[in-house]
Amino acid sequence: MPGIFVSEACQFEGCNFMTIRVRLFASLSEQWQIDQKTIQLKEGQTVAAVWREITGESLPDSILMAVNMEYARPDTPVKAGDEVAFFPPVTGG
Amino acid sequence: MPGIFVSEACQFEGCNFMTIRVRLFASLSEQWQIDQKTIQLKEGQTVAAVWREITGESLPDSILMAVNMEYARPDTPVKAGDEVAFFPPVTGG
Amino acid sequence: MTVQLKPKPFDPFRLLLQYQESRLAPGSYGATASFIGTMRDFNQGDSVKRLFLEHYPGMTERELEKIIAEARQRWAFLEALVAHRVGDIFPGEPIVLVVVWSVHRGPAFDACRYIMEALKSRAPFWKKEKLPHKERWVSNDENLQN
Amino acid sequence: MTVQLKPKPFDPFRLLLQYQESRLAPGSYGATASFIGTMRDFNQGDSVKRLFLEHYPGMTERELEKIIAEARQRWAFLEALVAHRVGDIFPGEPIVLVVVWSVHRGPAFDACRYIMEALKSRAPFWKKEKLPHKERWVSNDENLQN
Repeated sequence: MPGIFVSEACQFEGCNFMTIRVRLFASLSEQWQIDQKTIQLKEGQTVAAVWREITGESLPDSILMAVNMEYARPDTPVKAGDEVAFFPPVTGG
Repeated sequence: MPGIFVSEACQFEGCNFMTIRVRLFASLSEQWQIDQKTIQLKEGQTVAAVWREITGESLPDSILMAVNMEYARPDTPVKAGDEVAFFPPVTGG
Repeated sequence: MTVQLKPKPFDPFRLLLQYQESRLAPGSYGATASFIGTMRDFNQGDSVKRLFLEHYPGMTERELEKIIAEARQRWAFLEALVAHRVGDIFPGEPIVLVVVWSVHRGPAFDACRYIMEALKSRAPFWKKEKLPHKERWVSNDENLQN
Repeated sequence: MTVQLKPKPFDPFRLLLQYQESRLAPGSYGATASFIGTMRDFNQGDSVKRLFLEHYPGMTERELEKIIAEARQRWAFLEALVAHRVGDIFPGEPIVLVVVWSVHRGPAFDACRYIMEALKSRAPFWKKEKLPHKERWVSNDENLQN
């Protein structure tokens, strides 16, 4: 039900912007000085567009991404209320 | 130096018998009612001959054998003073 | 099946035993395969004084649970436990514990290794090393070897 | 590198920790892979009350040492410990412990499994099961699966 999210993201009727929460981790967070940020984005956009919106650059191949805590791809669509995360290759264990 | 072992195994000169210690384990020990036994055997014999000497039968394929605590084969030669062991497939761990 | 993130140092064997006693009946399992990753005081030829382990709260747990679920689809095991440190870690301290209990040894060995390899390549954790004169984020290439 | 035969019940994690503290410097190892085989109260569909583990004193130790030496030729690890019960064993008691410590995880996992598989197929141990109404020697075919 995208209608619900649109009305959540915008406070007036006919709005075609959505609110996305963006999170960066580890070296990306340091590099862009962003930990967590809320952005307004036109509807019908992808993960790659979120990256462009916050950095002004195109998304490098080496970066991993997730939508709502599930791994995603640059062309994964985002919708109002989504949490989109970008991070470097993982190094746990 | 086989001479040394021959003199150990036999108490008179010119003797061509050798003393072999035989050990059986697990189900074989129960089946043949032998735990440990010392036998006299003609020199130049093999592990298979040791088995024949103690059981009167030929050596089954399924039995494992060792000479002086190293895995051996039916045709491994035995010499005076050797410890020859027979046992079923192992089931440790 | 349990995933635990540990903000403080933990004793992996104590955790393993507590889990074993609470979840598994004695005599029901024949195999326990475990792996512990411990912080070394050296990496890539440098002395390392401290490690900071960042993670993605929520996604990290979810990804670890997914990894265990995948392993369960492939192998028949009774229980699995994954514990992972986050925050500041010092040399000699455990970073990760993976334990799998099963009836026979094959599934325990296989699932333990699978979970550990998948954790290394997919679970959202990032290591920053404090060297004597600088800090550096560990790269994935070298981490996959460690 | 140590091989221990245990005529009495033993605590595998306590043994592991004691060995670790006496042989390995904290911060020197990054990986500890271990396997514990525990006596189950069932096998081949039967309830098992007790196990008797026979071995070949002298050859058993020698074969286990050979297995560790072979593993050392194939993988770079720091230490290995193998402990195995002999005598009467009851359900829930540990039968075997294999632990390998290394810098990186690959050799610890690989060597631990190699040692365990080789032990199962070559180390001179024989299990006799005490069932409710009879005793039976365990066969190799079924043991290799366990």
